[in-house]
Amino acid sequence: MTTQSPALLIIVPLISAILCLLLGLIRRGLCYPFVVAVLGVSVILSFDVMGTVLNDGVIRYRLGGWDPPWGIEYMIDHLNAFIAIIIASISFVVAIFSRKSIEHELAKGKIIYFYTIYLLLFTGLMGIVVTGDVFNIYVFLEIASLAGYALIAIGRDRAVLASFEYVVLGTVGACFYLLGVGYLYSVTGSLNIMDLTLRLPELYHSKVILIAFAFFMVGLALKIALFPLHVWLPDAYTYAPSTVSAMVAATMTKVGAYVMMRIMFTLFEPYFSIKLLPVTTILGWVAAAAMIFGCIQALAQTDFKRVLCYILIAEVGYIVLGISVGNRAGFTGAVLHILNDAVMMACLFMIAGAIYYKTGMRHIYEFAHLHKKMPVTVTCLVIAAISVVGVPPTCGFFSKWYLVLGAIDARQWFFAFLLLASSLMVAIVFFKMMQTIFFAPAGESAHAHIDEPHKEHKHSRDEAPASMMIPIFIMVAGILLLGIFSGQIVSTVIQFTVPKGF
Amino acid sequence: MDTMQFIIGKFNYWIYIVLMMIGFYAMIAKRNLVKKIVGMNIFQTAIILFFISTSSKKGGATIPIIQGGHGDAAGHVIDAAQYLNPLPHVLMLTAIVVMVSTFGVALALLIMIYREYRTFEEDEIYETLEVMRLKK
Amino acid sequence: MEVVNSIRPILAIGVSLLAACLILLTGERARNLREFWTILAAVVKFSIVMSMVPFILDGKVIEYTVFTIAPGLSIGFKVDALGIFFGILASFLWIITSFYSIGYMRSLNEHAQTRYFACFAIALSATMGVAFSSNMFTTFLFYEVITVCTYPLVAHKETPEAIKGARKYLTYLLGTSIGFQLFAIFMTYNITGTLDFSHQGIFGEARGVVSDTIIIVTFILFMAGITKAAMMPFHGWLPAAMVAPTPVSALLHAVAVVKTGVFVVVKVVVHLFGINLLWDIGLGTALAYFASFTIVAASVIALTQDNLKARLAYSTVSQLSYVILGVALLTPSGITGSIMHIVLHAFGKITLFFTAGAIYVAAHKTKVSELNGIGRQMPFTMAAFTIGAFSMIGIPPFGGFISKWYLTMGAIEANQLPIILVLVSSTILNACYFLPIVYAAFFKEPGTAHHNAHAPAHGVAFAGSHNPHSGHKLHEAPAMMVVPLMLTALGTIVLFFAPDFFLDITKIALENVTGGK
Amino acid sequence: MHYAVKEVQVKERYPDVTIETVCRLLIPPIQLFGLYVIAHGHYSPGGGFQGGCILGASFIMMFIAYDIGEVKRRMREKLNTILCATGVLIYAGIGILCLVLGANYLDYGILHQILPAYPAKARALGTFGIEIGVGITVMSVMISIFLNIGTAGEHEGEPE
Amino acid sequence: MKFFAFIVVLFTGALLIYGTVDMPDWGDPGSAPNSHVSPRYIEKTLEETATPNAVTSVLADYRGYDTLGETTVIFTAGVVCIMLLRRFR
Repeated sequence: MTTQSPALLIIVPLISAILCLLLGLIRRGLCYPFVVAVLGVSVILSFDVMGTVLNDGVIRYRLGGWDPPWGIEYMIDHLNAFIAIIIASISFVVAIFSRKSIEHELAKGKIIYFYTIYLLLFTGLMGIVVTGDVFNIYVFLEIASLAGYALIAIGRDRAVLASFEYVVLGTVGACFYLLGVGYLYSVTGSLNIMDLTLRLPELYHSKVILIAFAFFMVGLALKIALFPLHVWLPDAYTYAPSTVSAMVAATMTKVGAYVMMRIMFTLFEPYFSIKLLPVTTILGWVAAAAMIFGCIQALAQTDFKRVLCYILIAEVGYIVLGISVGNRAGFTGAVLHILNDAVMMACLFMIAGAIYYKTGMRHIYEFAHLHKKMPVTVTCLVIAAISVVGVPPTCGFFSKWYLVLGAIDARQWFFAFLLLASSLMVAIVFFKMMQTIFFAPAGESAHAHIDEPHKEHKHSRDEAPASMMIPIFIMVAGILLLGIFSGQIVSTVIQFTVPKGF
Repeated sequence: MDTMQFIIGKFNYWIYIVLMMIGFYAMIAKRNLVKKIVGMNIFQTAIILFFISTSSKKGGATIPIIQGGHGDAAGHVIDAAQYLNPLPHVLMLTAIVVMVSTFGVALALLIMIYREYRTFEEDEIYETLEVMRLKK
Repeated sequence: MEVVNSIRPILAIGVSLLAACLILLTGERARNLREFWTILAAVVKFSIVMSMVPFILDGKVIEYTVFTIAPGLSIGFKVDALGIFFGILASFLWIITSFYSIGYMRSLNEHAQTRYFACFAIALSATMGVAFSSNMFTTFLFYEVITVCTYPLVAHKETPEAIKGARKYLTYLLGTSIGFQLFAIFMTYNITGTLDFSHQGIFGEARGVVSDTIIIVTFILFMAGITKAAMMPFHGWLPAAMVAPTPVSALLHAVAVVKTGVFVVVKVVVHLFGINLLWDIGLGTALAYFASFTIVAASVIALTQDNLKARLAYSTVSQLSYVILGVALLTPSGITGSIMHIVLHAFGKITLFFTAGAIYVAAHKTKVSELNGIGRQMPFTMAAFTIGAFSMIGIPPFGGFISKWYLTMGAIEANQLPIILVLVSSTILNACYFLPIVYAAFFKEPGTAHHNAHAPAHGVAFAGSHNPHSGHKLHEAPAMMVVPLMLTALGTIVLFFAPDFFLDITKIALENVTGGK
Repeated sequence: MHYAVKEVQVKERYPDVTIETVCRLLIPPIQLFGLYVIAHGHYSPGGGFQGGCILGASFIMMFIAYDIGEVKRRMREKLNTILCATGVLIYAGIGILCLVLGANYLDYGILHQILPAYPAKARALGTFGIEIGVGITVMSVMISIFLNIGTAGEHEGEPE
Repeated sequence: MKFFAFIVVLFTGALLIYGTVDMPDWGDPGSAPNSHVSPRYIEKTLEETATPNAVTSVLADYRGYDTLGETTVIFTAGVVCIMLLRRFR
């Protein structure tokens, strides 16, 4: 089983997506447990793959038994396996979460199709992560994107428009990526990443490679909503169903960032991406702009999910900054931040979903005295917020720690400063939220405290159902544990993901 | 002369680039959603052209189907130069399907938009949204 | 020196965390049980801390590393003389403050007491964490915890101005600590590769590697980042935090927050940078002058304040800078003086705040101008106030004298004439802004009971508390409050006659720092 | 939402003898040709997609000539959905078969263990099976997309 | 807006044209795509897959995984259209 688990990583969700459809036609109720079970299996598989990688190095799985340049292969090293685990775990937890919120936000008949497409989205993301073939990445990118468009489109009021915008821009991104592939192909004649890595170096000064690289970057920047190209993200993720927001926000941008890492440091050598071109400098400044812009926008929003969306944009900025400082610490920070950010974002969006499910409240200014109604949820929210701000010992701190160290190592004082400044702004964002929650506006709380017990009656405690709370708990536990064990994570996995050139 | 050579030798690229620019412009500049999608298709078609053009071989190469290859072709040697490069065709078959699927999804979204706003014009949609917002 | 491996520090920190959980679980329903948890935790914590003292007096060090995140970056605890010193102080004063705040809270019938006591407990355990942390990272961690969990205390009243003050409080502390201190920590880690405190400082060998300017910049970043020490120009949060209930102010301005600030400053100066390095670079003198400016300026501002708590706050600002000044002198006596001043000022200032709170509870008076003749109605309270004030000014036989003595000695050792002048002038200023109160309280005629006119100004607390003493005849606040402040007042006197215990610990700390020279 | 429109009703058809007859005559050969294109993909241009498209086109033609009811009579919506799943299932299933037989995923060569053929031929056969799967999927997806887009999803009949 | 878009498009086109400078001419038999990977497909298709049509063999066998992915794509599209458009009563 272990030798085949890389293939199963894709096949299991793919086939079970189909089965989920058929199953749903028989009995609708079966979909949810089935999906959860399948994703659980995927989690196990991903850990199995990681184990294999840790024991006997890079996996190269030849699909159809053809040798790499001719056939397609999976090339799984520590980085893939790590990302795969993240994707699988997040999807699993969010799937657990999905039950109530989907029943609450979707028409009955659509639930089957929702779960089918959910699995397909997972398949697509996994496919991107494990494959070792540039064109194959495009194909699975499209699977994931199509599923993403659909899942977003079934959301609230303006979701369809947002989804359409996403379709147009996402297609532009994919097409740019495809153009990049084409340019590479037209001068190397190969599509396999390893083969390209061998054949590219002597072409480093050819204009074709340059343009190909540029188009890869722009296309991926569109896909991960890097600052100037982020316009589609806020609407899309705000109006999507809460489950979808949690899943998509946590995983999709991360996968895009992963592909970016691959292109920059595996397909092309760091020498090319860092020394030969000013790419990293440009990326760094763009990322810095993204961080600041995201935080400022987040300050201006009132819709909770929209705030999270802009914070997500800032977080993407963090990751890209970590990539672009181009040294060991920075890269470690970026990879670690992919993990942490996935967990934090999933947690926050699920909390938003839980609040929306229980109270139907979307805007922060409505949250007054929420801690009396949903104390547990609010506690989780506080922890997640602290982590996003980056206060130890939550996980958010440690990735920022590495990022800032990387910036300092690269003698980029300004970036280091910006990192801290942006986390300050995030602190302000969440601080405003907390103030609304705990200390309600004066009008209401002027005499609220005279008779405490009476108020207790007013907002009686009313938490979201267990199927929503348990995933949130898992994520919060994740936030704390990842913080404590980030040292071990780095030493066991991440340090091996750092590319050679560093 | 040299530039002439350059232009003639690479005319396939010029064509696809022009197409691509047309499609791209339609995608980002047109205010009508249907036109956006049409532009999307033009864009993708341009890319298909580009890929296919890389597979061409001068010198009487034909489609990549081995002549007299029915059953098992024991022995008789095949010269790759006689046949076009099959790989781009394969890739583009894939790409075409992907694009068709994208197109289908985009159309579905368009229909949903039309259901809701009764128009394909972006500006009118935003007016509608404004009206709805003020109603609240 | 030998190292004892024990989890006592963890216990000392954990006990009040546990207490916080228990308090939250108990909630409003069983008030007495809840208060019982507080007291119990306070006592247990104090006993644990004391149980560590013998080791320290034997010149040992207690260490315990919880886990390591990266090489040179770990969460660990190390109890040395300096730490235990601060630990004893905080844990002892917590007991008294608990009693006091129970009395205060009940007599004012405040709301959300559960939250109040829980945050209180967490703040104290975080203070312990700072006291016992073995590296800058752990320190920073607990430093932030204190900031976050004192925020609800400051905003306790939930009135707009309370929230405004609390926001200012959080903005100052969080902003500077993340913006400057964390950045400085990053640079330290980047320069030295470790964050563990060492008695001689860790920058010593780094000096040759990196240029002095970088070290200076780091130092400045640290000093700007540790805003809890309320050095000008970062003192603004302290008066703003005056909106808090008085026990909280006592906690903030006498024990937990500000003392954490100066304590961290001392740690950074002696254990991170090291005396010798600072002496060579000459940063100490600069810091000293900076501090002395704060001393004088804050005292002058204090003169102009009519609100009693605000006046106390500014006096705190100036007094804290004594500590920084002392350590900045980099001479043995100076450091002794500053360490001693931490405890002596704590006792004195907590007494003053307690009295202020008692006055507020009994008479709902907050302004200095209203205190005429109040000494007649509340003799014990005002007596305690007088003692505290004298201690602040530094008149024997009150504790404050000792630290001032040592500070002056330090200034002489460092032969810094201006510093001595600063000390003298600030002493005079202290007298100027404390003695009038005492005089008015005892010797002026009671003002007509115009405090009722001020009653609305007391805001929600007043509205919330059906005030029993609305008549003109005032009497002492509840015993639950008067006894603690008598105790602390007594403490100041005791410390003057028997400071040996603390002095011994200080001596050990000093030996560690100077390497036994 | 306020702006939601009442159902876009499907026009009932105007019977037209010519068109109907022509389609009645044309559709079977079209479908036959589609099958041929799928089956003969190994030896001539063609294969699953092309054949599938042709098959789907035949149904779309039926949709144009007659009306939606006719198409749904010939091809149940549920059946269509099932087919659409089956195609992919066939494809992935063959891959799984290879996996079960002990080779890598999609390594049809191994199929010679169960097929009366030498490995290369087994590969050809595996390819053929895949083309069939692709053909089915493409056909049914085209039908369902056309059904739903052509009528804005408002055709009668319970989808499940 | 339109002008801005026009600039962007022109810029993109200019980039692409700049890239083509180093590309192989049209139909150059010696170009990398025609010489590196593809020859094997043509020469070996018969003996390895017994399929004269190289496109089919590459599509369904050599790069069969891509085709699986693309079948999944179109399956996704079908399901998506049903979910988005179908009115469920």
